[in-house]
Amino acid sequence: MELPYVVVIILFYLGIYTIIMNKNLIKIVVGVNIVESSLILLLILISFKLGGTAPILDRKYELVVDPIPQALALTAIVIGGSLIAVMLALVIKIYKRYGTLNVDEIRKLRG
Amino acid sequence: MTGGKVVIYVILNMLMIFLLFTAFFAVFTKNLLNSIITLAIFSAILIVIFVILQAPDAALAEAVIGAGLTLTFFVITINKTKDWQNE
Amino acid sequence: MSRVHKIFRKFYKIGLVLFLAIFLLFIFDEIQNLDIKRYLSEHYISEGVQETGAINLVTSVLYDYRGFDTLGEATVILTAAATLSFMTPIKKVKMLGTEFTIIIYQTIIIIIPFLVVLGMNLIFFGHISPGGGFVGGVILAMIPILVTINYGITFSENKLKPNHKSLLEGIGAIGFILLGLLGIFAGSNFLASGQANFGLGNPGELISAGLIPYLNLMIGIKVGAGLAAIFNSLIKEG
Amino acid sequence: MESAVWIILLPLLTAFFLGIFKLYSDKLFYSLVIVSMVIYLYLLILVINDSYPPKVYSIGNWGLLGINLMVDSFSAMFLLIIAILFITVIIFSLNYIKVNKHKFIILTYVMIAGIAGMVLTADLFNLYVFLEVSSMSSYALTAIKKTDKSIESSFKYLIMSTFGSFFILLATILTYYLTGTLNMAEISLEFKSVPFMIKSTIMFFFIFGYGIKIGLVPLHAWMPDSYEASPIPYNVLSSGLVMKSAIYALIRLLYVIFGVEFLTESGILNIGVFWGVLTFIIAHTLAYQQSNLNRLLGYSSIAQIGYITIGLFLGNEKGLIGGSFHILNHGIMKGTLFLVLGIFYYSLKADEIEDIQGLGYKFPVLSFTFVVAALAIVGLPPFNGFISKWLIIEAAIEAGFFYAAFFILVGTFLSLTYYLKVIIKLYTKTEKKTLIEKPDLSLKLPTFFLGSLCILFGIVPSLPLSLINNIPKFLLNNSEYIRILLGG
Repeated sequence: MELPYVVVIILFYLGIYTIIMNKNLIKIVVGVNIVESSLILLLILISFKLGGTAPILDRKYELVVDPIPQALALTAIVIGGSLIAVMLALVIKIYKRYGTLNVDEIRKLRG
Repeated sequence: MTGGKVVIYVILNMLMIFLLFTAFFAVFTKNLLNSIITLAIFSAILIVIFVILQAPDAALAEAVIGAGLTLTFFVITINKTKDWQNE
Repeated sequence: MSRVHKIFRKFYKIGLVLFLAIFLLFIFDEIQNLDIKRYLSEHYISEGVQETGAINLVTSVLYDYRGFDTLGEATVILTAAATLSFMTPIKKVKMLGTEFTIIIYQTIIIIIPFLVVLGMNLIFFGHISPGGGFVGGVILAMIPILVTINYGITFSENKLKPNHKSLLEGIGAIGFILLGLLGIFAGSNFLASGQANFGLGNPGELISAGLIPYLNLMIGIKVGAGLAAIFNSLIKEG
Repeated sequence: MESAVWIILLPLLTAFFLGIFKLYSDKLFYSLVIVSMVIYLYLLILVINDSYPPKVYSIGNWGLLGINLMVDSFSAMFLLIIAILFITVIIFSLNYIKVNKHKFIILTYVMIAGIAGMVLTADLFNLYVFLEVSSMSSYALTAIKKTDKSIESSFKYLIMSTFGSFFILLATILTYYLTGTLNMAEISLEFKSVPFMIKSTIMFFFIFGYGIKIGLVPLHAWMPDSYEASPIPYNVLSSGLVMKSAIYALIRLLYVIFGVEFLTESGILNIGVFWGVLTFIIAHTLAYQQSNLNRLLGYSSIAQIGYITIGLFLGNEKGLIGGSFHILNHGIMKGTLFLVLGIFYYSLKADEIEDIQGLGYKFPVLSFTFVVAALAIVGLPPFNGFISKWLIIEAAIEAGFFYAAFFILVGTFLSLTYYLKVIIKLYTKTEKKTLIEKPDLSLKLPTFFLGSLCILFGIVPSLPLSLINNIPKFLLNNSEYIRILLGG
């Protein structure tokens, strides 16, 4: 089970790199989305047990997957979704005011 | 492990690799519309991975909120900021 | 001079990211060989159905064991909707809609009833099958979104006025808290649906699991109205 | 012990009802605001009074299976700040805010509920959710004026704060993975068997995440812009509560989950103290060069957070008492300064240092309050700022950090310079200024109330200190806190 955790780390830091390095506002929000998805993937990986079944107990199962991280994942998805909605609303507002999406030009115009 | 289980885990690892490729392409492509469409593929693969990892609730939520609404908001933002031809 | 400065800033940032990456890489191969204890989730799995009456353990964790998180999360959606509503300008905004063909109009009219049934099913069967208040609410929010995209913002606005949306959102949120207070009136603590022996019924039936179906309904109304309001304010913004 | 839940529930319920009343009648809207404010004040006093033997309130009556709220003296002190600042800000902003007034009041209520949730909860993921609630409403409040600068600074604040939240969420997930539970008491018991390197890495992620929200020096880039662009009543709450709740959550995590022995052993206490010293030295020098008063007070807030970090990271009893008392004092002092500035801006649209020239003679009492609060924040003897700063200096010497004690004195003189610059500008003669609007009583009353508190807590410090003195009992040796939380 080593590869999925490595993928989570790479995705997390790819998103962090995009947020730090990128000049375009929408690319920054894409980076935020990628980091959000990698954390939710980590939550689901933690809840997985080899050979386990989904946490719906309509019958007696011998091995059931851990339900707590899935509940946390659901909360994290909804919080991340509403955060990105607010970010994109601000991006549209900034574009209407400054006419550009490039961070450096905005800093120059702001003066 | 029975034959069926091995096949699923091979598919899971392949999807993980595919996830990485779509993420790298979404970040490093110049045109914004391409990056948004690749983000849609990224979310779709993520949903399949959640189903394989026996997390139906998270898969449904990610499908509806992550792949559904978030990408609609991205497209609206792209639509309103005419800047997406040249990055 | 600024070119060297720019390169220095670039390497400083990449160095910061790599430095943090090493930390996480170190943790993960260390964590693999630790024996992790999961007594809390074992308890949820073994006694979850008897205590809360819900078959879907994720819903029982979300709405009964850790109901307070869901209240906090519903507040986050309400704040996002409030933020976006004061962002939109007062004056009329021309929507950048495209002219769809007749096929799209007809299919939307056919699809909408199925969306209603699907949304309601996901909300009410939340404690039996995967789904629940959030997912069902978002699918219900799809209906005003589809109408807005197809028939333009003015038509969808007078179909479901913004005031009605924020009213619905308020009703959903207050309903959730009042159901929580029901636990206090029944003598036990806030948001106590399993412990305050509301009728748990036998698991697997529609009317079972105490307050969870009604909490699901309240969250569904709130999320549906909230996200429809968010979508409309994002469209009108500009 | 019902009222612990009501402290979080009442603001939320009011915010939701206000959301509905906004659509129908203004009169109903304002009467509900006043009524809920009075009830909330009564509830807060009720909880603060019986906070000494800490009590646990479990949501949903699930005991250790669900989420627990815990009221001990550290959270009671924070509820005291909420009680003082929230009431004054709501009264002040009832007729200070002109644009989007309904939305402002609803979002302030939601932010107070988020901060009260962060302060009371004893559950790790619930702390993250309430952190998101309070941050989301502070992004909204930063952008509520819809000027170019406020939109742009709100976006920068949003990105930096989300960046911090990622690391906090990552650390929460790893803690759950290692211990299998989310209750703070059980985590600290399980953490005893976790190897040293992993524990210090998780601690580093928590500190890095919360460091951005607190605004320690290299991570404070978003702070001054957000002060300059957001409405002044929100600045009072932001510097008084939002920054403080982040450092409260960090201290609660470090002392309860990791325990003092691990903190000293891993050497994070020395790093914390050094970071605090670095923060206030740089913040003071930057504050000196500011011309905009809001930015000046913003940098001064970052500097005061540096003092509080030193106090709380010393690891001894006197340091905790001094740090918590400074949290209380700084909230009051900075609140007075911002409210006086608000009245100047309300009446003359003055927020640069040049604009307030000669206002000492036009508003004699207000300028006197400004001088009192400025001298208190610098730390001169008769006022409350001096007592808490003196406690921190004593604790620093006791804990052996002589360089920290010395630099605090240096910092006092640095802050004296730029506050004197403002005071002198206030009292230099200048030609007549036309008043745009006459500030009425409901603006002046909260300012005088906070100003009088500065003096009151300076002369009679035993009043709040009686509450603050038993904070270290539950933080230094966390076994007491854990015994109660586990239902002992």
